[in-house]
Amino acid sequence: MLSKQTVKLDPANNPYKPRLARIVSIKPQAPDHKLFQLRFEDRDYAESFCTRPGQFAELSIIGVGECPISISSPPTRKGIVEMCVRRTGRVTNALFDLPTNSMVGLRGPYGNGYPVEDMEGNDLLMIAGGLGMAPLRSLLWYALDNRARFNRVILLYGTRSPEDLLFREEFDDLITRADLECHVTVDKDPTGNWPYNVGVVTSLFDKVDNLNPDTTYAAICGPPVVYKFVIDQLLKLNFSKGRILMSLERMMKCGIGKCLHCSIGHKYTCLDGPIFTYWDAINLRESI
Amino acid sequence: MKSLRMAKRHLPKFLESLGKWGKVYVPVKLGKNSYRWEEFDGEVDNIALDALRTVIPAKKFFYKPREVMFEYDKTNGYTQACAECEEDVILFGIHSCGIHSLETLDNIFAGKYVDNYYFTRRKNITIVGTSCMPDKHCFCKSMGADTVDEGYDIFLTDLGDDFLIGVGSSKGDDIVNDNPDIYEEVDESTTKRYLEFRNKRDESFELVLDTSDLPTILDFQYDNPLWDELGERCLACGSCSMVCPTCYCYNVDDTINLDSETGERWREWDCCLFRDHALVAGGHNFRENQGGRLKHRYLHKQQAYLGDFGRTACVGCGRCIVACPANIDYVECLKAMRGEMTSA
Amino acid sequence: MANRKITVDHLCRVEGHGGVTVELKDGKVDKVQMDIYEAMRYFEHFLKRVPYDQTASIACRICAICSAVHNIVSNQATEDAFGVKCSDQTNLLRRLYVAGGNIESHALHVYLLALPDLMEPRYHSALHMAQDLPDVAKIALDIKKCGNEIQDIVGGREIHACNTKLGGFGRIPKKDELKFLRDRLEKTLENAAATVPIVKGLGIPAYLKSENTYVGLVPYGDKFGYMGDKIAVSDGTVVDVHDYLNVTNEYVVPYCHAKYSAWKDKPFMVGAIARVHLFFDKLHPTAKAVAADIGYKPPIHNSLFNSVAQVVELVDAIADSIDVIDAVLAEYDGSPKDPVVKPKAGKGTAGIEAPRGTLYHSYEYDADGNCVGADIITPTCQNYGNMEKDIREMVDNNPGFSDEDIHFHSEIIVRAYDPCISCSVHVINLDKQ
Amino acid sequence: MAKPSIGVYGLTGCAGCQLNIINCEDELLDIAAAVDIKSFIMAQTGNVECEIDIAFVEGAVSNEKQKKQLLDIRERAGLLVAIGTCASWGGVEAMINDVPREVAKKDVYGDTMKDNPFYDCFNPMPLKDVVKVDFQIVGCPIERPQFIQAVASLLNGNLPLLPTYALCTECKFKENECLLIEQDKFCLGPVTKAGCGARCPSNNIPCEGCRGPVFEANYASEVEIMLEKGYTKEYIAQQMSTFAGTISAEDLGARKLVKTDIP
Ligand SMILES: Cc1cc2nc3c(=O)[nH]c(=O)nc-3n(C[C@H](O)[C@H](O)[C@H](O)COP(=O)(O)OP(=O)(O)OC[C@H]3O[C@@H](n4cnc5c(N)ncnc54)[C@H](O)[C@@H]3O)c2cc1C
Ligand code: SF4
Ligand code: SF4
Ligand code: SF4
Repeated sequence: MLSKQTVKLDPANNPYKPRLARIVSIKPQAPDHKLFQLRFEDRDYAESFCTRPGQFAELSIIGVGECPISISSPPTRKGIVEMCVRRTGRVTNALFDLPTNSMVGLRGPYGNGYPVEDMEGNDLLMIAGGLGMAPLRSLLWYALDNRARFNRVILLYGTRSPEDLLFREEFDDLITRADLECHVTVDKDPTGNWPYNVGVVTSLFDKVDNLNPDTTYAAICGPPVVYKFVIDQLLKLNFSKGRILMSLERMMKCGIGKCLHCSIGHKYTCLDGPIFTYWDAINLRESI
Repeated sequence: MKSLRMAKRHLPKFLESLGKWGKVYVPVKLGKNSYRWEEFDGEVDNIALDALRTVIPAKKFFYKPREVMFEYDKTNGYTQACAECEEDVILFGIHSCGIHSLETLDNIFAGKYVDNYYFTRRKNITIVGTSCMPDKHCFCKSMGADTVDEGYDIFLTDLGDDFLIGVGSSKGDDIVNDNPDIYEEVDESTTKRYLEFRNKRDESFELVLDTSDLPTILDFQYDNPLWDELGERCLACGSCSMVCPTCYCYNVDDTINLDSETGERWREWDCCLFRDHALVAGGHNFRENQGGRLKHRYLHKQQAYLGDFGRTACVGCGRCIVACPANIDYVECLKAMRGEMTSA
Repeated sequence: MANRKITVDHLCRVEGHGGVTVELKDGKVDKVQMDIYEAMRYFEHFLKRVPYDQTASIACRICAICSAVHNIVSNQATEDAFGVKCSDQTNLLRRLYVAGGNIESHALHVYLLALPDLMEPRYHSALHMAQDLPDVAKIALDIKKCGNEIQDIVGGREIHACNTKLGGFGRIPKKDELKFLRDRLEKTLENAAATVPIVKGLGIPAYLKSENTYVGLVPYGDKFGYMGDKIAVSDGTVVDVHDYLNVTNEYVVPYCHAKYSAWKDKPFMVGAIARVHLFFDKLHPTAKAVAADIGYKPPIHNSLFNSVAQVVELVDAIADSIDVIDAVLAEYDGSPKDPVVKPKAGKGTAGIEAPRGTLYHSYEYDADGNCVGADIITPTCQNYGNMEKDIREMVDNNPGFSDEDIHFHSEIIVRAYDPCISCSVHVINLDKQ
Repeated sequence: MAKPSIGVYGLTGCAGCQLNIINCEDELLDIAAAVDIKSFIMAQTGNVECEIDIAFVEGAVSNEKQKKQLLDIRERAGLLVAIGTCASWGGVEAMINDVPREVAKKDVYGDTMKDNPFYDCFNPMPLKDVVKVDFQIVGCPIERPQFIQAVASLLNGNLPLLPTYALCTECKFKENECLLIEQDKFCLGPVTKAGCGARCPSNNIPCEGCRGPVFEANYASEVEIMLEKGYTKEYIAQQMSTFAGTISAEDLGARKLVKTDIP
């Protein structure tokens, strides 16, 4: 007896099955952060692998385990999947021990990603704190690669100190780019050589003039404190709750809405998120 | 739907013929007051026909407490492992609430990403339901799970000397046709006896939970201190979730062999009352205290799942009430949230 | 000749922590002492406060290798105190369980701990030996495994049973499980037979010649076995197990955390060699045949032959276990009515033959069934005196031995006794006489 | 690559955890082939005490000599793994930690050994009270599959993953009748760490807590339940002290959460 559900059983397509991918390059970023470039072994699959900015994938270190990592590369650049990872525990430790050319498992992409169709034609304000830059980077490059579809593109990025800045090599260019308003800041600058702003990320709001809350989408990603202060600021600027987008982090085991670890109220972070509007989040208790 | 009658003395023959469709599992008694499904040993007397709730519900047939998802090796990656998924099984003695619970699990394991393990078994397992008489912990009626019209291959209703045989699928029909001698047509008295049975059963429910507006009420009661009081008592032992026919969350881990090359990826039933259920790297716990975890379980069943699939993720089997060492009572708690006086 | 002092700091391949010191004065042995520095755990306090239904499960933690016998004898001592009688099936299953412990322990000792010394060349361990002789190691491990399988299925765990209780077992092994064990035992019997040529070829030194006094429990019935309620001494004396203190006569020495024993002021020996000496006639025919094949025929007074006696016992235990399983299956009762266990004030004592010799447990309970006194005497304790005697003799009979020789031979003598040091320091004294 | 070197050590205990390593009959030769066993006094001669990658230490610490030895092992070992309940929680020997050792000594050996320094010892403590412990494999004794899995993980360069939930969960996996609920037995399953496959309840014998507490053991609630069933405070205290350190009848329930940072 099969259920009322119309279920298409396709034994060859087990959604839990990681596909093999190879680490093609490893670029150290900040301390305990590295950028991994991965390519699926199956070239056709690699070309067809299609993501939306803000989606994530489940990365398996063979013999150790699996964990969700945001895809940092934009969908506009096919063939390579980039992931910026912080070393925090079992799986990420093992990943950091792997040399280039090692085989890993990858499945995805999962999650809703940013509602880019809605965002097009609007101003885009991205606010990142620390590792929050990882998912936002895919949105950033999506916007820059499709520059004509957006009006203003603004990026505010803050880290604890200069050495924690991720994608450093890109920022030197980004900051000078004419089609992007890019501001970076550090909480503290022990080196004294930091050429840019010092202060928390909200202090960068002063550098952005004439934000129009009615035509701007704000995408925030960072640790809980960032959400708290940035959202306060945006609300003061009269942003509607539906135009504030946040990316939530949860424990995840399956990534596809089964294991229930990422559920918040009636939402699954993996299926319905990780991108939620602030309005969603208010209605999801425990969300931040 | 096709209905037939079978005299009870034919039960051995009936079970014997079921054997042709796969391994037959029947409820048997263990200990003083507990039951579990075990492979039929050929002795009809060993079947506990009166078993209301087995310790572990039918979900174990479709979704194992611990199962290997993949075997892997470091060169070739992951290979799906689930040979026994393909085994043909006849599940005899599941009740109406159990059949409903399978539907709640179907909803989760289907969808955009189909869980192969679950549905391969689902396809290969034949459901032979039996009727039951509720006890003081059953509240399936309140959860709308006290009767079934579909979801089974065959359903046996106890009418005294006879079983009413409901044939619910083409496979069920094959089973019946295989052994025509033991069945008779329904007759005059069947309707009467059936209604008598139904009425008696309806009247036996002692436990009733009013579910009207419950999701909304639970919203209002979000900060009720009772959650934390219950949290203080909860041992996080996991019993309630393990025995719940609709609890489905799981954990995944990888084990490696001594050769450092090969190993297995497992999944294992998990429970949202465990401390590490919402714990993320760096030690942040999204549900820091036990009261919050308990609330999450209840809200998930009565609010979240309901919102997604239009029915609650509880079928009223009463297992969690029976299995809680701390006497935390699901129904009492929800009644208290409604403001009905109880001793929860 | 100069005075010499030879110290074995840490005896390896024995269970527990201890050493040996030998001092020679003018070429003659002056002092031999066992240095047992295993940390004390003071089981009398554990036991003195525990309720009767806990004594066995705590007492078995005295020692892992002898856990099975500690567990059973502890239950039997408590049953003795309360006047509980067990069913035949329980007694058979206990016999099987104890045999499982014996198979495991003897296989471990003979093949994995003692053999590496007696092989040519010598090995540091069975694992080193396995590199040259993988087949021997595999067979040995498989025999040992069979013993563990019995303990696992009947006792519930390979070490520290969790299926035993006062009056019987928590769960009776299923028929399939018993049949599985029977098949395994058949195979293990073949494996054990395959080791006979190796055992035959061992170069066991012959310098120990003096007569040993042997002590062991008289097995019930006409079969060789490990349970009984009479203690036999090789001089012909028989003592009731309740009077065990008259046999053990314990005393304390300042250099050792264990107590010593003496029979008529002289050391005595317990263990496989003692049992085979005392009850050779009762051995299973298969075991007798193996003994004949090896050429083992009592009386034998060279304590180093204890390991060979263990091989004979190993075969007996395997063959007997097959018979026991057949007997259990013949009158199988899957859900027995266990005897009622009602605590009452009083004392109870039981003895059992552990792999390394006679083990006694004796308890006193108050009316609520709380343990108020306990005495446990382990085989290794009883053997310390004899070990010292043997080491003396080894040195005396080999005037040409260098310090290294004495070091090495002291170790193999001690190892031959299969000492269980952690047991030996957990002696408990109820009536301080 | 050089094989990882290991050492297996025993302090105060019954040697059961070490024995259960030797009891891994099917895997022992593979383990021996995969690592370089520098020291394992119970199993081999020719031991060398040098720098090692992983030390497995059994038993509680109960005298100065052992304390020194443990500090020395810690110095030499990359990772220190506590094996067994004695090493992790103190074990049965810590059951009487409310009684001064002097009293215990007098009781066993009489007055003869009063001033003999050879007999000095202190209340047994788990390893974590003396040194940093990287991982614990609990159990009295440790379970063989868990040990093998831990070794395999460590060889692969990761800390092992062992169950963190309570025994009841495993007991349910086994589909046992609940002894606490259906038979009013004193079962410590709800506060005891799983991993043994619910051995005792599967044999109709209640869990005695030999694996020690879960990360957040709700002792207070367990005590409440047992008092309701009519067990006395003394009985409850005794049962709860058997393996995981002494709890007196007075502090029962005060110890709600047992927390440890060691995985
Ligand atoms: C949607 C999403 C996107 C993420 N993107 C990134 C990213 O781009 N870069 C990055 O470095 N990290 C990211 N994380 C966090 C990352 O998943 C965790 O740091 C990682 O799981 C830690 O695993 P571990 O085994 O190394 O740590 P451990 O602490 O050893 O984790 C143990 C187990 O807990 C689970 N777990 C622990 N923390 C988390 C967590 N935060 N989220 C989900 N599961 C967790 C893992 O599945 C793991 O098996 C993301 C998390 C989510 C949910
Ligand atoms: S929540 Fe309780 S009553 Fe409802 S289905 Fe689950 S176990 Fe049964
Ligand atoms: S059964 Fe009771 S004590 Fe156990 S986790 Fe569930 S609510 Fe908590
Ligand atoms: S028997 Fe013990 S371990 Fe098993 S569920 Fe009941 S309380 Fe938990």
